[in-house]
Amino acid sequence: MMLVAHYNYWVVIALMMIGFYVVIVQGNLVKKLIGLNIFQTSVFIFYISVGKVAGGSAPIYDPEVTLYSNPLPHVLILTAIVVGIATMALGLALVVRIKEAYGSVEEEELQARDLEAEDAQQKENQC
Amino acid sequence: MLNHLPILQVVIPLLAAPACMLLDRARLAWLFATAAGLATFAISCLLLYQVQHSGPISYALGGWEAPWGIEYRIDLLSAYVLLVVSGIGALVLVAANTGVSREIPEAKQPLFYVTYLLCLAGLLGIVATGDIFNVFVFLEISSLATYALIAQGKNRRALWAAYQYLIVGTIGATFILIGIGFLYSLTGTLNMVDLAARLPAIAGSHTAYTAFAFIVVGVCLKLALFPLHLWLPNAYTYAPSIVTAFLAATATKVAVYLLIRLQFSVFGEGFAESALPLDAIFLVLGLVGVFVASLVAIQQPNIKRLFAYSSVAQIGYMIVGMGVGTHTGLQATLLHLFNHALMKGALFLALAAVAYRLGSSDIKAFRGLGRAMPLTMAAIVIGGLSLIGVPLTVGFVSKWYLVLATIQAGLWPVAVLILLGSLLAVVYVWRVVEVAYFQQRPAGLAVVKEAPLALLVPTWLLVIGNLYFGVQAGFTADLAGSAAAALIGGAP
Amino acid sequence: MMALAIGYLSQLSLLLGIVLIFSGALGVLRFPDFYTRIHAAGVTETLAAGLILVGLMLEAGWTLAFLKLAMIFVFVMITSPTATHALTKAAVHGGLKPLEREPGKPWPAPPGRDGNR
Amino acid sequence: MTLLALLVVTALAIVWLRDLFAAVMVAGIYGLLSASFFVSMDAVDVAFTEAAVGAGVFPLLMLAALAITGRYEDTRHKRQLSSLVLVLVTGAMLIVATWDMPPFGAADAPAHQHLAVRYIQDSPQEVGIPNMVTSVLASYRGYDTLGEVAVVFTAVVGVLCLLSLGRGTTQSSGPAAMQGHVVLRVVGKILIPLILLFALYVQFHGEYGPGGGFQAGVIFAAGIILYTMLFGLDSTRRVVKPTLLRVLAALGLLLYGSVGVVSLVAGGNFLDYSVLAGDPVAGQHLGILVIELGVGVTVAAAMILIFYAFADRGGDGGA
Repeated sequence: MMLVAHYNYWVVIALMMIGFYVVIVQGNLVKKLIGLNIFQTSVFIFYISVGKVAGGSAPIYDPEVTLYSNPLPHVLILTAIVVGIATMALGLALVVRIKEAYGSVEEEELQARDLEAEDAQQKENQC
Repeated sequence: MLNHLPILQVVIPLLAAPACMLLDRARLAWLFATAAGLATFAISCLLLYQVQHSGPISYALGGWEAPWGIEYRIDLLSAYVLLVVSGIGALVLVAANTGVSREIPEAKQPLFYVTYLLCLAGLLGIVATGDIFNVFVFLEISSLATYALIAQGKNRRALWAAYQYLIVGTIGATFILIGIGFLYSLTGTLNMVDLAARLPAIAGSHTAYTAFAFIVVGVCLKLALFPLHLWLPNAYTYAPSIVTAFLAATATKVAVYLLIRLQFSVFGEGFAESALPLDAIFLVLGLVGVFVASLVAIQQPNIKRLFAYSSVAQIGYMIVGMGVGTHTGLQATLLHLFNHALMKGALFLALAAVAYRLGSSDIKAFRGLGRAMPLTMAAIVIGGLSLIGVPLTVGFVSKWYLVLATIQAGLWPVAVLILLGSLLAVVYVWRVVEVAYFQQRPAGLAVVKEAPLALLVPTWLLVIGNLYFGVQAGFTADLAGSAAAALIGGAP
Repeated sequence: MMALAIGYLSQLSLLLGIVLIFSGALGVLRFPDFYTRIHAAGVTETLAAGLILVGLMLEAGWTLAFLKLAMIFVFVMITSPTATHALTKAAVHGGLKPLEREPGKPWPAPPGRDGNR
Repeated sequence: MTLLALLVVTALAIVWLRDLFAAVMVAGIYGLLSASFFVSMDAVDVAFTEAAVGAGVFPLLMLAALAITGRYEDTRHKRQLSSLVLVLVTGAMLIVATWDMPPFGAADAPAHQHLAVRYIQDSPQEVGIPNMVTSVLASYRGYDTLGEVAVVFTAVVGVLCLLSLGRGTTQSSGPAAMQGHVVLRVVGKILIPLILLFALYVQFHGEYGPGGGFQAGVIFAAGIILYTMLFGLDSTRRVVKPTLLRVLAALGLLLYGSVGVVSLVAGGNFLDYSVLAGDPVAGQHLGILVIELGVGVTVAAAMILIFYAFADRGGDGGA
């Protein structure tokens, strides 16, 4: 019984976690953003699932329809989608600048280059 | 117009931002932004006065009564935090023209002010709103603006720091979104007052606990509570100095506010304890944060980074106050929120003045600066004393209440640890003092002049604030006390 | 009588479209190189999509939905071949050679990354 | 159910793919699939937006960025185990959370019993438009939408701070005009006016069907971006000037805000459209029309500007 009732939510949670995993494990900055997108989109799917009423129809008024799905989660997610793409645009702009400044978009290489720069600076200071 | 103050508080900077975009000259944009900032500050003063005299204000946006429409709800706590945020925001704006002139190319300065105003509007919106989804929207406005502001730093590491903050911040915001989704599916409402009324009926539900846990973790990521603080030191160090002064004094304070609001007003005290020992977790994380961050701060070669770690430590104190969970504890947290904004505002503005003259915040650059820039260094010293908690400064007042709270609650070891933590602050502040006053300025370096007045005046206003509210603690202590009473005793 | 004929016609059209989509998908998976695959995909997105749209139009009758479907039909008929053309042209410009077979010999192995996806 | 299974497969594919170009394409498919899922969940407005964003804007921006940052990722990885544990713990917490949730689709769930009842039953009379999503979005929660427009505006300001425009005025950087592609150019010339017309339809039809300012803005921007890809960045910038777009992006937000200010002056609360005309429902109509226009203008200008900013850096927009 419970399995049937919550099956949708569990799949959505699996999707969220796949996205979350990509964000924290991947070293490539672009790939991280793709993961972030998957993570956020899955949260959107979760909200929309909450808003579904079995047997309901799309919340556009029609004199013949009596049961509608819940419009409020739709509104919230419309806002959230826009917020998500705005974040993505800013994130990509940062990645482009990082590529120009460091010549790489791999997390490990960025850290290595920062350490090199720090060492070089310390040597300079000692001179 | 007076009954529209709650919305004007947020909408003035929010709409000033696009208007500022239309001004193409840096100086014009600055004047305009500063005017908007000062107007915002004036409104927050009026709001505080209104709330003190006639109780909490509710404002129905779009004319739709809550919970169907979005509600702005200003009570004593939000009016108090609005005052802190808009006050610091306006003061930093006054200093911004000179402060950014050497760090951001002139062509980009108008956009800088636009972003700054958006960030301010976002932070104010989080504090003013009474709708939990609206919190998410304004959180994202302020966050996106913050990422852009941090990335303006001259060092290429500013980009990397901004990117890391973007990832962490977005994960935090998404966690909050998940929590809101669970709450909505349980209660069918998004209004905070309505939520608070409906949550007791479903206390004990796994879904509600998880919602609470996700929201708390999300907010703590923004708050940079130890061990979720890793984004903060880089972000503060490499951001332009003016931005650091603004963010350090406001952004984390708003996150503390949000945590208090959610824990005490929405979920209600007792909700958290029945599920997980949140008080104990806050006490432990707060104290560990104080010690770890202070110890790391001691070893930093960069003064901006040193004070960034000190911020993490000071957030620890605020969280300890929340963890104590008594009226005095919460009062101490609220006091420290105000006082820490004053201290860090003064310190980072003074560092901005140093960066303006020297272009660096490396500790070596500070050698002999006590004689070269006496007023700036004096500001740093007073700010540092305040961080330590020396009597006659605001730091003393909040530490006093915090120790009082722990002793009242019978947590003697915590009180001792708080005092020990202050000793660590002595060590890192002393490092700066020693270099600045007891070392000679190396002969080869160029002569340094005192900082320009445009930076000195706002810095010293904050320093005087540090001293004034340290001596005349009545105003803030009473305010924090009654705000805390309103929270602990349930919504008035 | 007329209605019945239209009903059958629409079902036939839909069924044919589905079969073509299936064969197109099979072709994309099984064909040896880029050019043969895009050939299969091209059939799917013009003929198959067109048949399904025609089927739906017959179902809809003279309604607003019919008009919308007709507009989608025109749009798909313009854009899909263009997209296929652009892809192929990009592949040619990128230097991808079609797979060729000597008469009487088996197909050579597809070349590396480009042939795979 | 099938859609959810497909979503899982695409998500896993993204984890495995090392070729970022392919990963972006699969992410676009993920967006399209989730849009289809939204349709099956009756969320047509959301589906429209997700299709435009998840399968349109997102891959476009990603490809524009990939053209600069490089196509393949490094295959070395670290701290996989601890991350996996973190992810599994988070996932387990979420699963536990669903135990006490109302069953999927139940009409008597609390979520459908409280606020939603008024939105569904009264909004066609109170606000006077059939699309409830638009009523809630533009009127009941109109302030959230103002915030949403502010987020878009913040993003475009942030992108302009980072990638300043105007470097490529002298050298012809960005997508070269596709001189050789006669077919593409001819088809583009046919399509672009239709796309712009469709954008206007979506803009003004949002009260009756799915659509609205945001979707219209994205579609309008898509038309201009298509033109940029076909005829080059420089020739597009002569027609649609970045300075003009900057002004428009700001004006859209200001237009939205000024509706709020006007309703203040007219004696109502901020964004209370009922006071804008003699009849409250007529006022709601007018208010929603104007704010949707503000949304559309800001979004279209912002999207085009963001695309310019990326294309200007030497990316070719995936063309």
